[in-house]
Amino acid sequence: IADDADKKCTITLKEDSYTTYMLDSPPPLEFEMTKGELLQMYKDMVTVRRLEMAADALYKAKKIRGFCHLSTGQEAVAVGIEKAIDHDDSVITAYRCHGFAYMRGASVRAIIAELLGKRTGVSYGKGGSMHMFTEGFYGGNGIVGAQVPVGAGLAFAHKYLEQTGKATFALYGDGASNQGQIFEAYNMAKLWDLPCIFACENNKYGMGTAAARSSALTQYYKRGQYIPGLKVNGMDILSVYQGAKFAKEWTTHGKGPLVMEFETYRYGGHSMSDPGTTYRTREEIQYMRSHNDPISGLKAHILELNFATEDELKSVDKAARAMVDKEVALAESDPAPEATAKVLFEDIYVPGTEPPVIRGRIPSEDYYFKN
Amino acid sequence: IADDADKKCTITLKEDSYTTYMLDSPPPLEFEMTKGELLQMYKDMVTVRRLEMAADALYKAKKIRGFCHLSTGQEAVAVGIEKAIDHDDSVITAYRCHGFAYMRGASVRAIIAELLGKRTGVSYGKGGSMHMFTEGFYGGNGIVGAQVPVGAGLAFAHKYLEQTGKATFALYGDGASNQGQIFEAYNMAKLWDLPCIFACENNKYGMGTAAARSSALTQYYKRGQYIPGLKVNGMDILSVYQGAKFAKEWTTHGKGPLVMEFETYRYGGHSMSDPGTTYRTREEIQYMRSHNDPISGLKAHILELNFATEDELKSVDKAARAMVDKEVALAESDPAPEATAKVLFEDIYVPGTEPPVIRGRIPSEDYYFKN
Amino acid sequence: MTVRDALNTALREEMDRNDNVFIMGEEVGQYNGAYKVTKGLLDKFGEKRVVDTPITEMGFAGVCVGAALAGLTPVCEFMTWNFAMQAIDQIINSGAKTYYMSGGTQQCNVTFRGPNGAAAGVAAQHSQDFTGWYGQIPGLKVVSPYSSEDAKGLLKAAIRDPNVTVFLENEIMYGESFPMSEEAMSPDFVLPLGKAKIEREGKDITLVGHSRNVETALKAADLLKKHHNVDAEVINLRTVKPLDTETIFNSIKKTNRLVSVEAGFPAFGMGSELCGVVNDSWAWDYLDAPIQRVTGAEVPTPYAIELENFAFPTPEIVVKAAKDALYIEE
Amino acid sequence: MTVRDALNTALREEMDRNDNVFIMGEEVGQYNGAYKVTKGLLDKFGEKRVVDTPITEMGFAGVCVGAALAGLTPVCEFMTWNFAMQAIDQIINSGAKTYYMSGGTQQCNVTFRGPNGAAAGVAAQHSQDFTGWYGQIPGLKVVSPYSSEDAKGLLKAAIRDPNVTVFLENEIMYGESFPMSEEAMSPDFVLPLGKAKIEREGKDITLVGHSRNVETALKAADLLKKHHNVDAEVINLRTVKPLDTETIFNSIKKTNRLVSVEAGFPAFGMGSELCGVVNDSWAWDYLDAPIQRVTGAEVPTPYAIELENFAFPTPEIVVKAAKDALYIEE
Ligand SMILES: Cc1ncc(C[n+]2csc(CCOP(=O)(O)OP(=O)(O)O)c2C)c(N)n1
Ligand SMILES: Cc1ncc(C[n+]2csc(CCOP(=O)(O)OP(=O)(O)O)c2C)c(N)n1
Ligand SMILES: [Mg+2]
Ligand SMILES: [Mg+2]
Repeated sequence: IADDADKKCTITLKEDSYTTYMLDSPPPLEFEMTKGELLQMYKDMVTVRRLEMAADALYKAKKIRGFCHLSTGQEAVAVGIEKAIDHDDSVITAYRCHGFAYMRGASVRAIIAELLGKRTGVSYGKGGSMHMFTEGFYGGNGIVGAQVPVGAGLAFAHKYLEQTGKATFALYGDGASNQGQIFEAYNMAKLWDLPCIFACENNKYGMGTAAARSSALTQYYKRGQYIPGLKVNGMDILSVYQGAKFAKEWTTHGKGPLVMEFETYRYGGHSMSDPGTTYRTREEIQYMRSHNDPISGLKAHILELNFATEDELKSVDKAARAMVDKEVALAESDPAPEATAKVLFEDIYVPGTEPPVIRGRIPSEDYYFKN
Repeated sequence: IADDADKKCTITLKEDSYTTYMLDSPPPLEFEMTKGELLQMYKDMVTVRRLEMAADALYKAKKIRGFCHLSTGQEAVAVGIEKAIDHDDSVITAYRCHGFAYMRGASVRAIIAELLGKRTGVSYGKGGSMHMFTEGFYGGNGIVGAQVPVGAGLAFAHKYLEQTGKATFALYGDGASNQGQIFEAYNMAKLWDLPCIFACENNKYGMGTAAARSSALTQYYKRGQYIPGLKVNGMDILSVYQGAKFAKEWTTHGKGPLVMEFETYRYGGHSMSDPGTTYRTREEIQYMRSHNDPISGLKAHILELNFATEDELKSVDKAARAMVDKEVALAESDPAPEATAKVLFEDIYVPGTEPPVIRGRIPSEDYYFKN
Repeated sequence: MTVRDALNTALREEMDRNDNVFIMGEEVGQYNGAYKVTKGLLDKFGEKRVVDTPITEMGFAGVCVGAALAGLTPVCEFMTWNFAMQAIDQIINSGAKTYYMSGGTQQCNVTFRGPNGAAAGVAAQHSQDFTGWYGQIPGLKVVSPYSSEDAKGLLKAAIRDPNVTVFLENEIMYGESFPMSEEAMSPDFVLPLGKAKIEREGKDITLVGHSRNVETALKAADLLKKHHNVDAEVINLRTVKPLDTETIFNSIKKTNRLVSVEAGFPAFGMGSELCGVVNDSWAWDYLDAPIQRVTGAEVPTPYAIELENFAFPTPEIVVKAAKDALYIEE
Repeated sequence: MTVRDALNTALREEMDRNDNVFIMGEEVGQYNGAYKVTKGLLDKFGEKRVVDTPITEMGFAGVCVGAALAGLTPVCEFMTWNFAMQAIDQIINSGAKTYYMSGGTQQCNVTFRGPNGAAAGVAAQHSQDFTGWYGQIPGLKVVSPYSSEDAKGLLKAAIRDPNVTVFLENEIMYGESFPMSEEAMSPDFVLPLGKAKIEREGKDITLVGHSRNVETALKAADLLKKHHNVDAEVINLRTVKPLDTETIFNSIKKTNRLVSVEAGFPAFGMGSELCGVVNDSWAWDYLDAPIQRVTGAEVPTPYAIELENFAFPTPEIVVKAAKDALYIEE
């Protein structure tokens, strides 16, 4: 990042960046940002994409097991939200969580190591792709929709503890949006005025099901019904940033919850085992990639503002790639968890409160804690 | 019922009988009914009230066990809906089900016998107050909200079987309305255009919780959001009748689901163990009883129309009471289920498909089926 | 003191002790609890800490898990555990598994509590016993009190324990009174989780159970003494997970006979589990007769009392089982 | 034929046979099934009978129950049984208990199916084995196939059975191939529910399990023969509820030793239940050694393969247990 990082510019978002529901007005379309902020966002998005590409390659090399859900195409959401909030705000999402884990503070090495099932992984190799946690980031949750009431609970805690400046972003997908417990969470959040942002990442599909086939109302920002809503162009990181800022402001000023919809798109399949081309056309994917890509979009902006040259951005790309490659190499060389009963059986209960013995597969494998 | 039962009259409902949501127009406020119909409705409401009063007395005499939820005050809903639909439509509700069971065809004796745990009970003494079933009536369900997706499933079956004239009424309370699975059912019913009426009996309280304390939006008829809604004065049986007719018409003509709200009131406690006076004032109850009682309301109507004299109606009351008393006496003298393993263990599995043996409390109580 | 009051006292004391303890559930506040366990708490602690919820078990269980992840200490009341079937995914997948999935980085101290098993005459949907289901899940502690001392000491322990705790009460026991020791009246009184209590010493046979089954076993022990001069030892499990196998095994060593008493369905229940753990252990060699399992009958709970009476253990049935284990013929 | 194809064939045949059979679930139609079990069914039977749902397990399980109450024969697919935790109240309280609560007046023929237990590397929330939970519930039949013949014959039986059936498949088995007898290829092929199958005859020891555990047991039997000249009998339970105790007891009578193999959590699991039922029975007297329980380890499933490998039974571990039962020392 350059030394004139503080240089300011005025951002003017497109008119159609937001659609509102029961809100007096959308976030201001004009606002100031600095060169440093823009470049950092660029770098973060590029890093997240590289991270996901690395995961893709490692999965194909059969080094990652089980489910692996990538967010390629959706980077603006995780990066844009993080830029708009503070470290002590709370974020929770579903299994498509690598980008969020990174933005909340986990290192690329720790994320990749987790995917590889290494002891240095962010969850010590116990959680894998879907279960990553870090300070202020409450997962990485594998059960569709379940994270949303949990997110409302995080907000409940902020309110309870009178942490007035803190907001919670509870993310979920267009598919998840039909889960009944989301409506239960809406209702409690509204009744109790919880500082909770219900944020739907509408990437148009839940697995192979197009939004309109799963949802009687696809205007996800309206589904709070009695909760105001804001739809955001989720492929434009500046809209995401400004929208998330507005949302945090809203909810931390006693206005209760807000439902957001980030309209976005995933380029790859639902998970690594889904080619992602049976329920949508290749043209659709290609169109989104070439017209709406969040990284290209921000790049164009930066170039237009003369904040960097094409070459300078390429070198950011290269640096990100090099950083990810290096971290991947480290993660790859990191040790796996020791295949011992001690490691297997730790973390079930908080140390000092374990039962005297935990049963293995046969009694001779029983593990005794020394409390 | 008199011989001039076919005598027609024009009913004109009050302007405020209905409130609509996403409907072009409310049900017509003017319509025809016959003297016979009105008198039958009166008789049915009086019978249901007597039935509940009998249950109340038997509970207080400790002859009924466990939970017992009465519908005193809410009679217009069960009676009015039944008058508007046909025998082969489907109805499902929660545990406050005696009135519905009666209206769907169960005898007072069978209902009271069930409450008394008699073998002649509508569920052979196995279900009790909350679990009554009869043809076209799918319970009597004890888990708040669970009956609503099940109701959508009944509607699904009607559609699947191309029983085009059949509608399903899935009833639930204002408290239940916050259960997530109700929103799941709304969504599927709308996506699949199911002939399902989601009917909220808003009696203002879910146990001790006033509607506004449980529901961020207390306009229950709007909670389908993308499903049209109709609010009905549930204390006026003529409004209920006409509203339910309209609803059935709507949903059986390919217009998909409809959300109804019947505004009503329960006079008693939530169940027999709740005095019902700690979370609301005695004045409130008294006011509803004296100003909005569905039986008095219809009575006034009938008198006004000169369809019967005060005395004639009194004799209907007396006859209903005599009938209920007689049925109660029969039920009381009915035998309890035989205290045998055979009776205990039948009805777990369909005859002919039972396992060879079912375990009792100790092995010597094991019961062997002869298949 | 009644079990109800003991639970109430435990809640009150823990809320006094730790500002981060709060209670949430249906009717816990204004209504003072469907079964009055939370009576007076709203008055004392206010709406912030005694939170009435809508009827949305899955949702508010999730909210409690979230609040716990953020460092609070929720006590989540289910009006009965039957309704928690709607919330079981939150209890287990969001609650019990998170500490492990996070590699020990994310704690979750939440206590889920409410009445479990059958009350009188409430039929199939309101009578299920969930001991076996929750007892199966690593990451959970499962606690089930019998007496008032149990209720107080164990609930306080469950709230303080930093793991996800499932606390299985019994509606019929709420109204029963037990003497409380002076020690147990103190706000510092806490019972250890994972330790059973020998309620009655004996040398001839061991009767073991939890919650209301302890009462059944104690009555059976009286009958056994009176009619057969048999000295039964009665073990109150107190905690279902982890099971205090040591106490059970040592008792078997002494008496050589075991009768398990439970009110749940027989399959995959406490009796089976006890057979399993004894079978795995050195105690097996001390058995002079097969373990006797007294269970609920394998039937959805019927409403009629004549049938319901057949569905749950009685002291007489326990005596029968004990006689079988002792090879006493009529 | 693979297990996947066998299931697919069963569905196809039953849908051909009975117009009231339909399948409902997430991604069962256009996507051809998350694990392709329903492949081709949408094309053949159309949207009316192959119904893609939103991600609302509780809701669509309820819809299936309702459709069954109204006389249809739904097959409700859960993408995995883990997600059915959200629907378990509908399965049990609305489904399994209704026939009883209605005094036998209201039938409910619905089949709930999907993969159960752990797949490879999917960690704690996606790996639970629900055998014990469902196996506990009266009113349910619980079926769990091992081979392709099982899969076809049992699924068809489950669909035809007029009760609520829980059908526990295994994702790892989907791709495995088994020979199919000519008989099994017929659309009339149906296996009886409640009957186990002796997969391998033996006289020295009995290994018993269901689903993928049968494979583990068969491999262990090979090792036992090869290294110890032990002839193990292997029983494929096929049905978890009702358990075919007769076949198990007769085998014990012959071999005098029993090893149970399961991949679920050890507490309140299949091994415990087998200890319980054997314990209740005459077969107990025929045991020359305590039953050996081989189980999953008592831990939320870890992701890393080094740890996961410790969490589930292997043939070698079964051999170890068998040797203990046979008192074979190294
Ligand atoms: C309760 C539950 N049901 C089903 C699944 C399987 N599943 C995992 S992801 C997914 C699709 C979710 O789609 P969406 O919410 O749109 O999120 P996206 O994958 O698009 O990010 C499904 C059905 C699950 N994990 N949990
Ligand atoms: C899932 C579930 N949670 C809680 C209960 C306990 N409960 C029974 S009735 C009731 C109140 C329901 O209120 P409402 O839906 O308004 O119906 P009403 O009783 O007023 O007819 C509650 C909380 C239950 N039976 N099921
Ligand atoms: Mg999506
Ligand atoms: Mg109500």
